[in-house]
Amino acid sequence: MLAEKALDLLRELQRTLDGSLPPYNEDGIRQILEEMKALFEQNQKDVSATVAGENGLFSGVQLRHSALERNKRCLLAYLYNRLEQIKKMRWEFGSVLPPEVKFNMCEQEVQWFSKYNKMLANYMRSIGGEGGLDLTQDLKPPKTLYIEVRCLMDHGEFETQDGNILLLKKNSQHFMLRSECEHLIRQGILEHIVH
Amino acid sequence: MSIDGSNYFDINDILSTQQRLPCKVEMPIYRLGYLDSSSESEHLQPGTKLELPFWMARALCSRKRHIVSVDLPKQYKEGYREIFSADPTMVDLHKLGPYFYNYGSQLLQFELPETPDVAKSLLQTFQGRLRKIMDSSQNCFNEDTSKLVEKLDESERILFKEGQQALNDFQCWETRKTEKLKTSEMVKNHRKRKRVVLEET
Amino acid sequence: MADIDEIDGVSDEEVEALTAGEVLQKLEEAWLNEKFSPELLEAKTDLVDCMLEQVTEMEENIKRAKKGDFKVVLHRMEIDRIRYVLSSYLRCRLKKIERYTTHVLEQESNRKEEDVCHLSPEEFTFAKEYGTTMETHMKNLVLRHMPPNLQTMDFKQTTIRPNLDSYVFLRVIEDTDGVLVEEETLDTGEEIVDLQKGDQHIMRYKPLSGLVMSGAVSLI
Amino acid sequence: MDPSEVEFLAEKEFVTVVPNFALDKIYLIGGDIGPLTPGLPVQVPLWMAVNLKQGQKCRIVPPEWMDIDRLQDKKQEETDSKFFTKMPCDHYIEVTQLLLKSATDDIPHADEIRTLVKDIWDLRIAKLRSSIDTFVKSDATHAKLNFLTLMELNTVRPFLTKALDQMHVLRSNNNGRIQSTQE
Repeated sequence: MLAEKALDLLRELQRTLDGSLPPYNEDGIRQILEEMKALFEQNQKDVSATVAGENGLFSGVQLRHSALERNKRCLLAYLYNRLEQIKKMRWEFGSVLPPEVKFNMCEQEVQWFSKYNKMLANYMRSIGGEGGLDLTQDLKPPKTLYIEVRCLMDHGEFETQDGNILLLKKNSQHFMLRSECEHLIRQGILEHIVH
Repeated sequence: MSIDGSNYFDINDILSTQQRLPCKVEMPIYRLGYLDSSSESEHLQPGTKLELPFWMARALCSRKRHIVSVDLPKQYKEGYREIFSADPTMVDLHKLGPYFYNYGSQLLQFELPETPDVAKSLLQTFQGRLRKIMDSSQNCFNEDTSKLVEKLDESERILFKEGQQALNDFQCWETRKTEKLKTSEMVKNHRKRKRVVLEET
Repeated sequence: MADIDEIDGVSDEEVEALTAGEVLQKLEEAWLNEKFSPELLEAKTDLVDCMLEQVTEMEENIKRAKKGDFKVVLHRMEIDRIRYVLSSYLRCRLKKIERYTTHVLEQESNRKEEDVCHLSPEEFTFAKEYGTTMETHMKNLVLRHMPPNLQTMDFKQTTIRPNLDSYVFLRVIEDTDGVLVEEETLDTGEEIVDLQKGDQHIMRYKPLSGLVMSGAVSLI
Repeated sequence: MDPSEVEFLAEKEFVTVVPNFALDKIYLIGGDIGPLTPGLPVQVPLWMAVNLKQGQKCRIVPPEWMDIDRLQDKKQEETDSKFFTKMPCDHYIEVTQLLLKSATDDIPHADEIRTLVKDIWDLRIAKLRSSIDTFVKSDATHAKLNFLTLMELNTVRPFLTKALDQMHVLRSNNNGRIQSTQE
């Protein structure tokens, strides 16, 4: 059926949008582009035949054109929704994506991600003149100034705003400024201990 | 039912417009006979009846163009409409096409004689089922809520999830769970998948 | 009272001496309006810049304070709260800019000179870059491989626009009569409502758009 | 909006505390506070009161409405009234939650207060749900929601607004404005 492959491409993407990114389906896309090429060429034949006097070909041209538009919409939606997922990962993982995720991205997606990183960083730095504002921080309303945390893994030294150095060894516990360790908790390096 | 104005990139909108409806060919369509699996003819001859996806039927049947004529899928016809109005809460709308309301709304573009009745039926059916969805979304998830969810169409399931999420968020707040800063969901899922992969190799 | 001399820069309120507390109050209102409005509202650049200035200034003072001065703890906590409002507000706007990029840029280019802009200069730069990068991505990967008449993005189709018919909760700040809640339709007449100060309503956003901008109602 | 953000707004409410230490006037960005004098009641924002209490630096004076008899009457009033009644505080459940968590020893009959407030909350949420059902089934396209607090509105917001958004589309279908699709 026309534009069936394009739909399978999207169904496959929707099945795995639980937070991971499936591999970029290069062959799927190539096959869809080939289907579009064939449809277009058939339409061109019908158009030139009509110019040469044949009639009744218009309905076929119209049908194939709707299939071309459909294929185009599916391809663009496939790329768009993958970028949405990659963008979400920028906010969840940070500016460096884990290798397993990068492995599933095509070259142009990797480039898009680094461009997005740059424009986001530039924008955040430009907020309000001085040092800007890191919008990937302060994701939840602040409760207390300091919080107690435990290290889930060795993470080496950490210099705090007040200038003292903490050694983040596995299972060591610390009393830190919430604003300084929020991102380490989100990355799964520290665990917030609540009494 | 995409939350924004019709959204070109919305996968649900694309899937919902894939659904098929009964069509009848009005003008010959050459070299596309293969679309009708029940005949070997090279072309589609006028009078042929076949099911086409909505996106295609929409391009071939409009005020401007009448290459095919269309008919409502059975779940939007009078027989079913009577069942819905009798007791909307009992009907399995997921089976009748997972995007029942979205697809039904789009079918109205064909301006068939039954369009006003279909439009009314869609609204009344939705209104009739809403209380049950709201109440069950406020109870904790058990086997009869899951039985109910199975019968909900995709947009109703989104509503059910919204209700459950709001209840869950409130309970986490009430029990002070929200005070604990947590690892991001994606990072957690990613770690789980990595550990699973390591265990398998 | 830490007074702010006049707030310069384009802002719809008349330029007036606002106290820091009043600026913070206005920023919180702008934050909630932005959170619940489907569309990108006016850019409150002056409120954001002013608040960030206040925070930076306060952080300087704290550095000079004596060790163990308990007031430092209280100031730092307030700064955490203000920074939360600022970043949540700007994040909310950024999400709308990323979702409705073409629509927002189109609206901005149609805006007349004297109207207040809905994108701050920095947001405008980000929006343009984000839009072009997306379009280039689509072109490189698929569009240029498509048949000739399909190789461009048809923005009439692909532009995602905010759903102005979304339902919102609101509180009335100033009495406003004759609000057209529902236009006339085939079988229902038009509906006019008088909004009384202090009342709370739920209705579609569209008739409220101007009232939110003017401050006559605030979204809750 | 997450309930923790509603609580964040509730923390701007002022409460009375009795500090046990001295601190001169604090020029916060949001306004001036204090000075704090040991033993002298003073008004501070809730976020500050909770933190001072956690640091054992003050005693919190419960708001007058957080009293068994007054809450008993309010519960009765709410039960008897078909409509929502005005609550003594716009953030009654958040203030109760925060004070009972961090300053239970300062609140007489803390457990009865907790139960009474929860009963009032449950009463109002149930009333809210049935008024939503009536509203949805009627042809009304807007409604007045006076006396509902932000946390109450917040718990029904996602469900109610999305349900009404969908109803608007289905109604527009009836009035001839049909949802156009892409192709």
